[in-house]
Order: sequence, then C-alpha cells, then structure tokens
Amino acid sequence: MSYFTEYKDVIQEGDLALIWISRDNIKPITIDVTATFNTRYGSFPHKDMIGKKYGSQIAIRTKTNKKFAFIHVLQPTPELWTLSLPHRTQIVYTPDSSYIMQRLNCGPSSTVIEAGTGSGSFSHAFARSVKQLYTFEFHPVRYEQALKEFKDHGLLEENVIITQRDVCANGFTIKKGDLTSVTFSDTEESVDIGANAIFLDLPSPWDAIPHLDEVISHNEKVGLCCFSPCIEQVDKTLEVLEKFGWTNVEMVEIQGKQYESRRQMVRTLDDAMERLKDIKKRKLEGVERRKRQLENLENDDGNIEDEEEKKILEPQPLTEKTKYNPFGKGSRIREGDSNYEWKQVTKMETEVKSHTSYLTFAFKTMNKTRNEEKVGILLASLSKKK
Amino acid sequence: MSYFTEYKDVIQEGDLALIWISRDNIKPITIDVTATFNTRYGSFPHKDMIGKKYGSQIAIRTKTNKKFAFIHVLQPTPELWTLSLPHRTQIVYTPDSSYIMQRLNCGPSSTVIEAGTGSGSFSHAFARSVKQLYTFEFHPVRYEQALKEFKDHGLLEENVIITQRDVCANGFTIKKGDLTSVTFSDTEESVDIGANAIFLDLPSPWDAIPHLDEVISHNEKVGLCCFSPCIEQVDKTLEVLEKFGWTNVEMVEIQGKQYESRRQMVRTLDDAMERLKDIKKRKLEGVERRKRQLENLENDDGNIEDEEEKKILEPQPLTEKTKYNPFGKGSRIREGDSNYEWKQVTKMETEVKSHTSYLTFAFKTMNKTRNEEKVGILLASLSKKK
Amino acid sequence: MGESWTHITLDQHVIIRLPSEKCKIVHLRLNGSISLGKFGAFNVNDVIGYPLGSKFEIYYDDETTEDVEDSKKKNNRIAVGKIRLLSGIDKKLEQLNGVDSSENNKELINLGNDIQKLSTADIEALKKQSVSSDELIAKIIESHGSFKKKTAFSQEKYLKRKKQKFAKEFTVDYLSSASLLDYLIDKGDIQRVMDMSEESMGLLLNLGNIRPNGTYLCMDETGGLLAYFMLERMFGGDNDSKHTGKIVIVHENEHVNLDLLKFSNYSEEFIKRHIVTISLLDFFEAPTLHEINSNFTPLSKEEAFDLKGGKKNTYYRKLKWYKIQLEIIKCATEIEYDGLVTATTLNLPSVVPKLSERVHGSRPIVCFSQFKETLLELSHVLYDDLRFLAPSILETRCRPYQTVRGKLHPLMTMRGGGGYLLWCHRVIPAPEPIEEPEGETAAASQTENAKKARIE
Amino acid sequence: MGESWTHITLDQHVIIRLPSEKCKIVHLRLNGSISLGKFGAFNVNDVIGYPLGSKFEIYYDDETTEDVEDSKKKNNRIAVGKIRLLSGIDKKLEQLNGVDSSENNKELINLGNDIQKLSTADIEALKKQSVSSDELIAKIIESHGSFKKKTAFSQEKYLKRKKQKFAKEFTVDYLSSASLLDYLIDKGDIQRVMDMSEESMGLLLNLGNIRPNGTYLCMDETGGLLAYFMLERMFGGDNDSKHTGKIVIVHENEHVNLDLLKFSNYSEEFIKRHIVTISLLDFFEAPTLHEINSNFTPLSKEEAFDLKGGKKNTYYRKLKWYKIQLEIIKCATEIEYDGLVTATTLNLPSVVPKLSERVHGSRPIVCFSQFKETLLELSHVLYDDLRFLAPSILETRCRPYQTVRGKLHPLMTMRGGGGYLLWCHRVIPAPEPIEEPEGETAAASQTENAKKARIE
Repeated sequence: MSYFTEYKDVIQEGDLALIWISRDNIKPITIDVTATFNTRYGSFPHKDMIGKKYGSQIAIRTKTNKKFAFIHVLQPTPELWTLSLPHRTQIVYTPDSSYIMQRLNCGPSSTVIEAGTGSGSFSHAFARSVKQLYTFEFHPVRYEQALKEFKDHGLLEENVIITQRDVCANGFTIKKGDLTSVTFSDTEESVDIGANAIFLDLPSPWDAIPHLDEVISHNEKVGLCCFSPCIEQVDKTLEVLEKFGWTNVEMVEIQGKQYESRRQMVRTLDDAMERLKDIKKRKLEGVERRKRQLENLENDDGNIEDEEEKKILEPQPLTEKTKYNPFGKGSRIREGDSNYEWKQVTKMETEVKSHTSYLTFAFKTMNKTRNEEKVGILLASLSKKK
Repeated sequence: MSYFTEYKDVIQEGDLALIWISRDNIKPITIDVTATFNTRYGSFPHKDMIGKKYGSQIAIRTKTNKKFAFIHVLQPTPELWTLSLPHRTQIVYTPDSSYIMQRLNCGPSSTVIEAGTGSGSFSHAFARSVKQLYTFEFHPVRYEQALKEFKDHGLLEENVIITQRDVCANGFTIKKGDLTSVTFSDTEESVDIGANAIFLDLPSPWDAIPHLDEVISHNEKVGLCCFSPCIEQVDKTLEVLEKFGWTNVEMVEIQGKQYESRRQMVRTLDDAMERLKDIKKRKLEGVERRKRQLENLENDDGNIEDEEEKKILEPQPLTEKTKYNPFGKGSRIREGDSNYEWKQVTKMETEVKSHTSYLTFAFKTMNKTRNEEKVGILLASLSKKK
Repeated sequence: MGESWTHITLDQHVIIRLPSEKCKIVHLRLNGSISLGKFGAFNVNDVIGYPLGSKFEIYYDDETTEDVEDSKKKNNRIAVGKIRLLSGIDKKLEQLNGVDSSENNKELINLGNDIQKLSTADIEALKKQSVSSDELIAKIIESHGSFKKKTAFSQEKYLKRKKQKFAKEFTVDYLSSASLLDYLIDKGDIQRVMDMSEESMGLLLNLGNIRPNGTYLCMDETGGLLAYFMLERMFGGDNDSKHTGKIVIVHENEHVNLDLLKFSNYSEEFIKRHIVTISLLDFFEAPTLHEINSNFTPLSKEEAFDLKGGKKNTYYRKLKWYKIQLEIIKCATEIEYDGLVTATTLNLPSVVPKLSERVHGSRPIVCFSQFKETLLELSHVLYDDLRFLAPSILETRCRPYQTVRGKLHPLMTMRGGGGYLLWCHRVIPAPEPIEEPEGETAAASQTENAKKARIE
Repeated sequence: MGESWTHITLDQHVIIRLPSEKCKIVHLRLNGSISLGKFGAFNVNDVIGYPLGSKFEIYYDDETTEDVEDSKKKNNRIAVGKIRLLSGIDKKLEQLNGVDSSENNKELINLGNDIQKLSTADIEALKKQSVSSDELIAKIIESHGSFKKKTAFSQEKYLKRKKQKFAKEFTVDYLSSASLLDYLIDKGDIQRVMDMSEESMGLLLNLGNIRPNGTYLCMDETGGLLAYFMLERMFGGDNDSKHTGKIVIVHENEHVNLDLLKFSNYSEEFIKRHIVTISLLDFFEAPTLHEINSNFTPLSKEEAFDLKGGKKNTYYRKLKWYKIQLEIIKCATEIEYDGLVTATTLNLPSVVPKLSERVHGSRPIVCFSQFKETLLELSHVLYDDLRFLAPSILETRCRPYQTVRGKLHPLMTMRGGGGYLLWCHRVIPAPEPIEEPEGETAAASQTENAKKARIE
C-alpha cells in the first residue's frame, strides 16, 4: 500500500505523514507512538496525532510565552511532497510536471519512462496516475537514496521500477543482473517495457533518444518530453529528434507564478486634505502664541525681532503632534485593521522562478500499419450489411 | 518646428494632427481648412477643428440614424504615432523602445545611431529626447519614405539625419556624395558622428558591430543595443561583441502586457438557491394542475394513465418562464447594469505580443585614459591645499 | 492490442487536423464519408485501423467518382478521394526544391502576386490532376519569378501559406480533453470554457490530486469540459476501467449541462457509473430519509414481482425516484470528498466555503477562475477561516516557440488569458485547549498564530 | 570634453559596483579614501579623471601604509591600496587555466570543502601578498583536488563564487536614476520605492511624453526617485542645461520628501529652477490674489532700497513669502500642464481626476502603482468620465538572460513585482450639439457612443 495512492481517513501508527509548520517548512515524519516532533515553538508527541483525522490541527502550549503553537498533519500527495523538499534540491516544479503529464496524456493507460530520477519528486506524481513507471538514475548514490525512498513510500509494490543506468551510454533495456528494483523470475531475461510516454531530464538527451526505439510501444503514438535548461540543448535535441523520426515537435516554456493576497489602506484625498488643514490650524495657533510672546519680547528689546520673526514666518517642522490622523501615521497598524478601510490587492512573490527549463515535446508511431483486429471488425460489419 | 518636440495649445491650419476614432483606429491628418475627415459614421470638416484646443472632442450628427458620432483631435507624440501605424508594419513597440531608451540613458546629452530606420516609429521617440539622431536605412524605397515623413514632421530641421546605407557592408561614416539628408558645406567631407548610444535593428548586427569604432564617441562609455528576434542571432552577436571589446554584456526580453478593465456579475449562492426553489415551486404547481387534468382523464379512460403519469413523475424541461430571475438569464444585460451587482476584474488582451525580439546590451569605452582637464582641476586643488 | 485510444475505431469521435491548422471533430460511421471542404473528402472505412495520430493525403484518380455534401456550404458537393498514409515528417524546403535564398529581401519590393506565373486557374487544373500536394507546391515554386530572391525566412513563410492552401492532408487524432479544448478555442468558444487553458487544467488536476480511486466534488460551468479532463486523468479513455472513482457534479440550474461529454468516447453506462449530478438546492437542502420514506416504501422483490401491468410500471418508476433520492442524501450528507474542484462564475466566497464543509481533512480544494480578482476575494475569506490551510493564487502560462533550427524564438503572438487557480487544503481546526485560566487570551492568540503560520 | 556624466569628477556622487554584485554610493571628496570592506580600500584622488564605467583593481605593495575605517564595522581599519585600471573584460575559465571539465558531476559527491588544499589561512596569506585576484584564483584552482571532475557549468559557478569572495575589483559608475533604483532594491528598500522597476519607469517616461521643455504635474511618494528619473530624461545630468522644463510636485505631507535627490549631482540652484513643490492643500485650496495682496503690497525698487536695518530684512522676507504665494497661485490655477505623472498610495479615484483638471487637452496622464487592483479601480472611474480618453492598464517586465555562450537561458530566479501603469489622455468633451428637438435622446447617445468608441 502506498501512502500516495490510497486515501487515508485517520492518522495511524506507521503512517508516512507530512507536518505543515508553514508554507516553507513542511516535514515528513513516520508516525511512531513513542516519538515526538520538535519545532522551535515546542514539541508535538505523535500520540496526540494518532486516531485523529488527516488534516487535523494539533495544538500545544509553548514553553516560553504560554501561547499556543500549531501544526497541521497532512497525508502526503506528490505536490505536498515536492513542497517539502529542501529548496536547494534541483526538482521539476509542479507547474512544469503537471503540464508535462497533461501533454503526455498521463492516465491509467500510460507506461512511462523517466530519466533521471533525481530527487524523485516527479516520480511520485507519475506514480499517482500511470499504469507503470520505469525510472532511471545514473548516479549510484542518488539511485540508492531514491530506491530507499520509493520503498518507504510503498511505490515499489505499486507501479514503480527504478534502475541504475547511464541511459545515454547504455540505453533503457533492463536485463537480469542490472542494478534495479525488478525481481526477475528464472525464465525472464529482460523487461518488456513498451512505454508510451517518456520524460528525459538529462544534460544530453540527444544521446538517449537513439536508444528509445528499443523500449517504446510499437502499437500506438508515443509521446516524449525533454527537459533542458539551455537553448543550445534544445537545438541539439531538435536535430536528433528529426533524424530519428520523431514528429509534431513543439517546444514551450512554462511560467508559473504565485500571488500573495494582501490589503492596502484606502487613503482618500479628502482625509489627506483634512489632515493638512489640521496641521495648518495647529501651526497657526502656534504662530499666534509665538507672536504674543514676540510682542512681549519686542517691548523689552527691539533687536531680537529679527531672529524670532524669522522663525515665525518661515515654515517650521511641526512639533505638536497632529490630532487628526486618519491614516494612523507614526503608529504600527496591522494590515486589515478594522479601524481603517482596505483594498484587496495581489502581490507577486518577492523572488520568482523566472525559468526552469525548456520543454521539447515530440511524438512517434513505430508501427504505422493498420490494426488487424479493427480491420476485422470493419470487414465483419461490411459483410453483415451486404 | 516639429509637431513632436513642441507642445501646441490650439489646432491650427497646417498642423499635423492625429484623429482618434478608436484604440485601433488612429489616423494622421494635416489640418486644411478646405478638407474633410471622413469616417464610416460621417464626415468631420477640418474647419470645425481649427481654433479648438488639442484634445478636443468633435461631434457630428450621423447621416443614417441621427445619433452623434465623435472623434478626438490629438497632437502627435511618438507613442500615439506608433499606435497609428498599420498593424502589419514591423515596428519596435513602446515597451521595448522605452526600455531601450532608459537603458541607454537617452536624454539631451545623447547622440544616437539607429540602424535600420524601418517604419521610423522608434526614430520619433529618439528624436523627442536626444541631442542628435543618425538613422540609417538600407532599403532605398523605405529610405525615401522615411525621409519624406521626417521632413513632413519637422524632424530634419531639428535633430534627425537619415542616410541610405547598408551599414553591414559599408559602415556608418557619412561622406559627401552619400544619399543622405545632411547638407555638407564646401569644406566638410564627412560627418563627425561621435555617438554615445547605438541601436541596431538588423538581421546580422555582427556585420555592423566591427564598423562602430569609427563613429562612436571616444571620450565616454558608449552603450549599444541589438534587437534580434532569434536566439541564434543573439549567440552570433555575443561572439562578435566579445571579439570587439564590448563589455558588460546583458541580454533581456521585455514582456509588455495590456489589460482591459471589465466587470463580472456578482451571483451569490443564496440567489441561485432561491431561483432553484422558485423553479421547483412552479413545477410542483404545474404537476398539481396536471394531476387534476389527469384525474379528469382517468375518469374517461384508464389506459391513458401510463403515458400521462410518466410525464408528471419524470423531470420535465420547464416551460413556464420563472419569475424569480436574479441574474437576468435569457435577457441581454449590459456589463455594469446598475440593477445588478458587479465585481471589477481585469482581462488580458485576447491576443498578446508574446515575443518581439531579444535585446542585447553592451558597453564600450574607447579611450580609457584619464581626462586631463579633470586631473588638472585635481592638481590645482591639491596645490591650493598645500 | 488496438484500443480505442490507440487506433482509429468505428463509431468513434476523433479530431481531424487540417493543413490550415484548423481542426474538426467527426464521428466515424461505417461507410460514411467525411468532407474537409477545400482539402477534399475521404471514406471513413479507409482510415479505420490505423494508429491514432496518423497523417493521410487525399488523392484523386480516374476511378474517383463518389462525392459528398460540403459540411459548410450546403448544395456544394465535394468529390471523395482515395487516401494514402504519409510519413508524418514535413518535407523541408531544401528537400522540395534545391533553391537558393537571399540574405535579405532588398530586391523584393511591392510586387505582390504579379511574380507568380501560375494563374489560379492553372493551379486549379493541377489540383484536379492526381498530383500530390508536395508536387503541386514544387510546381508553384518553380513558376515563382523571384522565389530565390526571398530570404530563407520569407521562403518558409510562403511555403507554409501555400501548404495551408493546397495541401490535401489531414491527421486523425484521439479526441483528448486537451484537443476538445483546442477545438473550442479555435471555434471562438472561449467564454464557454471560461477562458481556460490546457496548462491551467493540467495544474488543476495535479494540485487536486485527481486519482482513479477518488470521489470528487465538482462544479463545472464549462459544459462538461472540466469533467472530461478529470475523467481522462482518472480512467484514460477506458470504458471498461476497473477503477472506482466518482465525480459528483453540483449545478446551479435545474438540469446539469455536460453537453461536451457527448464528444467523449465514454459510454452512457460508464458516465452513469462515474458521474453523479445534483442541483445546488438538492445538495444544500437535501431531503431527509424520513421525508422520502414517508412518500414511498420499497416492496420486497417478491411483492414487486407480483404487481401487475400499469401498477408494476408505476412502482418501478417510483423505485427509481426513491433510489435517486437516496443517492442525493448520500452525496449531500454522507460522503467526505477527496477533493473539491470548481469552475464556476458564481460568487466564490458564498459557495466555496459551504461546499468545502463536505470535503475530508487534508484533501485539496482547487478553484479555477477566468479572473484573478474573484480568487483574491475568495482567498481573503478562506484565509480568515481556520478550516482552510494556506490559500494560494496561482497562474501558469505556456509559451510556445517556433522550432525551426537556426530561427528559434518564442511565437510572436499567442492567446492571452488562460485563467487562474486558487489552491488550499481542507483542515480541521484544533479544539481550543483549555488549561490555564486566561483562556480568552489564548483563544485570541490561537487565531493569530494560526494565521501567522500560514502567511510565513 | 569631460563632463560630470562622462568622467569621474571631484565632489561627485558615484555608484561603486563590487565583485559580490552589491553596490555602494559614495561621495568623491578631495584626498578622501573609500573603504570597500573585504574588497579593500582606495584613495579618491587616484580615480579622478577616468571615464565613468572604469573598472579598477586594488593592489598592495610594500609602500602601502595608510588605512581607513571600515564603513561597516567601526574600529576595523582597512589598508588603503593602490589601484590599477582593468580592461573591463572578464577572463574566461580557459584563459585562467587550461583545465579540463567533465561531462557530468558523476564522480563528485558530497565532498564539501575537503577537496580544497589551500586553507583559509593560506588564502589570507596569499591575499596579503601583492598577487592580483586572477593570480589568486588561478592558485585556488590549482590546489583544488577535483576541479577537473566538475562540469564546465559547475566550474564556472565555483569560479564566480571565488571571484566574488577574493577579487579586489570595483567599477565606478555614473549614478543614474536606474543605478539609484538598483541600489535601493539591493538594500531592500523595495517598499520605499513602491516596488517600481526600471522598465516600468522607462515606460512611464515615454508614455508621459517627458521632454526637456514640458511642465509636468507630479506626485512622487518615492522620496524623489521618480523626480530623478524625470530630471535625467529632461536634462541628462547637465546642471547648465538651457532647457526650460519644470516639474511641479504636489505632496500630501506638510513638507515634501525628495531626500533621494541629494544623491543626484544636480546643484541646489538647478533643482530650485526646475522643481516646484506644493502641498495638496495649497494646490486645491490655493490662496487668491486678493488674499495675499491684502496681506502684503510690494514696494517699488527705490522704496525697498530706502528701507533701513530690521525693517529692510523683514520686507525682503515678506517679499519672498509673497512670491511663493504667487507661484502657488500660478501652479495651482494658471498652468495647463503638459502631463500628469503620479506614484502615490493615496486612493487614486479621489485624487487623479481632481489633479487632471489642470492638465492640458491631448496631454498624457500616467499613474504608477505597485498593485494592479488600485489601477483597475481608477480605470473604471476614468472610463466613466468623458475627460479621459482610453484608460489602459499596462505591465512591463524585463526578463534577463544568462549570456554565457553555449549556455543561454533566462535567469532561473528574478525579482517579482515591478508595478503597473495606467495610461490615458486628457481630452475636452464636446459641448452637446443642439440642433434637433430630440436633444435629450441625443445627449444620452453621446455618452454611449463616446464610450463605445473608446472600448473598440
């Protein structure tokens, strides 16, 4: 049973769960009645989670200031899993992976080849939807890591096969003796892959493309997507695709954006004018007060006039705090404070992923002849009519 | 006097003016007291415009339905001029041209080279802001067209010089005998250009770049922008820029978008529920009515029951027009109709300019030595201090 | 194996792509013939059995005699040709004709059509002969006075235009949900599909965690297109799928509009098995078990069997009604959904929180809207409600490139729009822990902390 | 000719760009020295006279003795080095060291820093010697155990990081408005400049038709940055410009905030000549001529000359006040502006139509906002007002690429935001023509037609 392909109701011992602390801080845990999940706000014993529904918020009182701290316990999905991965990892982000799956028509009739496995995040998304995923990783250490992860996540028992392989040099055929998660029976010598969708996330996909004919389905149109960061890689890929008979070539970029929902204070001209008038009034009152002081001074000494009058006639920074303060200037106002009017606005993320990779799609039908079964049905229908 | 570089108050005989009919339909005219501007709604005599302020709306009563038709008379600006050009013309659009001018620091200290002139729309924008513009067009017919247009627009008397030239083959130096708008005095043999900003909108800028050293200013940092639609052109340009000592190379794309302001009707769940209840009520009333009819029929003939009852028990398309119609279904409602509530929304243009060209910027300082005048001042200051 | 999603099959809806880049949905009927207007016509029987995605050329020879009515202009009959399979690989200019090209268009000015020596009549005559479109286009190039003076760029443009005009080629493709969307956009039905794009739908399916075994609550104002996208992801076009997934579609009108599903190749039984429709009224004010039981009591099988004639018919119709009512009760009050997916123009803050009551904890909620502003409004409402975790507004845009080598660049123009998504997860707020006496302060800080955690 | 915008000049503000891609604004004072922290320090006198844009390297030899206080850490003194001019052309990896690279990082796993044989202490020692940064980096590569096993891509990343860490290079650039914006963004002052971007400002200047001879009405809530962009476009850094343009800045506080202009190299006189500031209150409720004349009557020159001591001073101060009042009256009631340009967070529908009353017909109005939603609100208000032609909401975004040949691609991350613009033209509605008796119907259709024409 995979935690990614079955909907669970209640959090149970042994489950793989995701702890949502914040958008940028999601951590996988394996539920263990004796364990505790620690955050800098405090500790959450797993036993408080067990038996609760997935999606439950768990509350504790923090040690320091006795306020409450919260986490949410979620059942993993490929998209949440992707969010939980450390940012430094090179991953295929959800806007790309979801478009690729859509364009390759991924569903229960799909048999998919993925190379390379990398962080395994896209493998999870494929595994959710397709009949069978063959994923290849050439890096021995990353292969072992992914193998373990897929095993822990229950994907190997479902529909994922991972193989350690330099597909550019050695192609995709999985044989007995290979470093792979396939278990061969005595009579089997190799795996009959017959993929109808291929995803290549490799530095030189052009070296892998010539090997594809051996492992793709012969009986249908097969889709391919190459994922390359640089345009020169796309160019080389286009050359090889043409040479090896791939058609309907299309190249696209996917631009995913995320917006924050914010509020901006509505500050009207009328309020601004009232505020200026209030400042002016207070200043005039100040001027009057000073003038009176001045008159008193003048009676004492005519010479002082100059400096004092200067202060009065020229604009002075306002010392008196204005009383009319419609925008709460000088005080810290929480966004959305109900004493003020707010306008709902969207704000783009501060840093955007402006480029991930170029996606090159192509298609190929190996066997272009008519399907005998279909023709048979046609002929039968025709003879019936006669 | 150029109609593009002087602010005019009132529409006068002989002026170049723009008639705004709609966003996609802006037409240049030369004001002529005897002439008439014709639209499919009716005719606007120029004499009705003369003496009015620029920006005036001009109204006539249409011949056909006696309603009013309107145009606005605007003084041309480079941006309005660009909008007025036919859409099929290849032009540098305002988001690109304004970024290029900004990045090349265009202002009254700028001497600019532009190649090629093309439709001349960017030339107008340069001419507005810079000290001197040298623009080159290799296509003889387009050269003549632009020459005439610049003359008509008063740009040649101001700060624009246009020359017919294949700059890739023959460089930028303007000599006596060239097909150019320069008038040479007896003693002059060639023009001393000394450009500090260059814009190349050419299919092979790499052929033109080697010629630039001869015509750029030696005494300051000079900026260059190459405008190329294809990435391979950028690659070749980068190669040549490096070879010829241009530095601080940057390449960008500008993505300009325009949004329409629209309104969407606010349709609440409560209203939708009320509407469904109203339909149900009316239907039940119908069922009751039919049931009474049915009872009457049953008294006549028991056999009819089946068909009639079927009609009553199964859902029927509603024939009675429902009375409660909170969203005005079935009637044509003007967007913003005050009988309904509306939410303000933005809508992207139906067709967007997703790509214009890649902009490659580079900079070069020919003479890197210290300026004697500045060093002189420094030395003088130092000796004064001692 | 030749499934209906791999090979062209009788009684199937397919999408036909024409050289003009337009497309057309047709139903493949035994012995039928399909008119493609100026691109010719062909017999359905001739294409059955080829793999979906195959490209064909129509040709005419002396034996060609049948004709078929033009689908666009009535009374205009088009001759039905024979077909040959094409390789699917477009011939490049150099392969068509070893022509030179110029560095620039300098010598080519304002000559318009004068330079083409073949008249329209000549071309029509050639078309009537049994020449392939490649041959025809080669002839046109040959007769072009200044083709060599064009730049390679202009040459390609010219060729493409001619191909779109004269090539009698077509591709028969599987009518996927994306093809159907393509077709509707092409037809100008952008408002009908709420301005959605394939990339927005792809993202919605992944964010919604749509799987073959889930039960999803859905509002679909796109005439069934959203439902089709979901069905394809869940069942991959397989009418005999063993997967148990269901989509419960709530609709605002008396009757649901899923018209577009008629183009899908799912059987009526399949759709009945996997789609339940229910009006907003029935969903939010579902009948109680007591109510329906007071109207009708099912008989035992034997009792029902013993009923006679009209009474028996009446009983079974009432039984059907009873079962529908039971299903309504189940969908509206019992199921905890594995996700909520909406594409509706109803005011979202009024409808989404209420629908979400029926969504299971930890399951995603994904709302599509043509406009970002309506999702902004919704996100503020959800943000203030502890049952929703981290509402985000997302946009995804696909930017296609021209893939001619040596001339790579993004397409100069593309369709604007494509819509936006709001994504969040349904969660279950913790009961406020009662421990210390200053309970009220704690409750306040709960709301604030929870919110704080979300925005981080 | 060596102008202050072409060559490094005494008493100038310049922007210094460091290998870390950070930048720093400094004022070049005679005999001063500038500390660049870990990148060293240099004498101002040594750079005077070089073209702006020159790149220098700091080096130390036995004669180096002076030092200067670190601008960041007080009490940390940094040795002042000598400088040499650099070519400005970055050396490529191959030029630095004829090293190989691997096709992939396969052999390189989790070795961290162990592979670098030079210790930090070694490097510090090297740095103290008079080696150029290129030499230093070449030494670092030499001592790297597995540099050749890295891909060319990783090698470049590694080199860039080392260069950012060890190169004692700096560029002295003209402090343009865009550089100032860059500097502020770099510092994290994004809110202070209302999240504006260089491309939005460039578009604003062109759409606003900003010219050296115009008189523009402006609201600038960015501390003078918008005004600086306008001044640069109008006068190009030339304090002695003969152009007559003016910017009238209306502000919502008692005193205007144009603090950022202090970094510009415009003289106080220049700014006084070309910028007038006036509060919203003075602008919308300007004194009348009668009011100010009743407070003060100017004397003839002779009369004023004859005043003595304190009285004379008082008279001239009052005269100054009188002139300011006259200018307020002129700006608020007489000038018809050549454009309105705003960057304010005040509610736009309340302020823009009122300011626009003073704009001449046919002249552009351009409003910058961080948020599209506030412009949407404004556009609906302007759209319903016949004095505004075709309000449009515009967005422009610059997408920078990595320009390493063979590895061209857009940068992987960039700053989001950049703001939006609303653009329209001030127009003068026609008086409703009176002709036929059915005047009322006509008037109604006027509004509708005019609107219709706009939306088309």
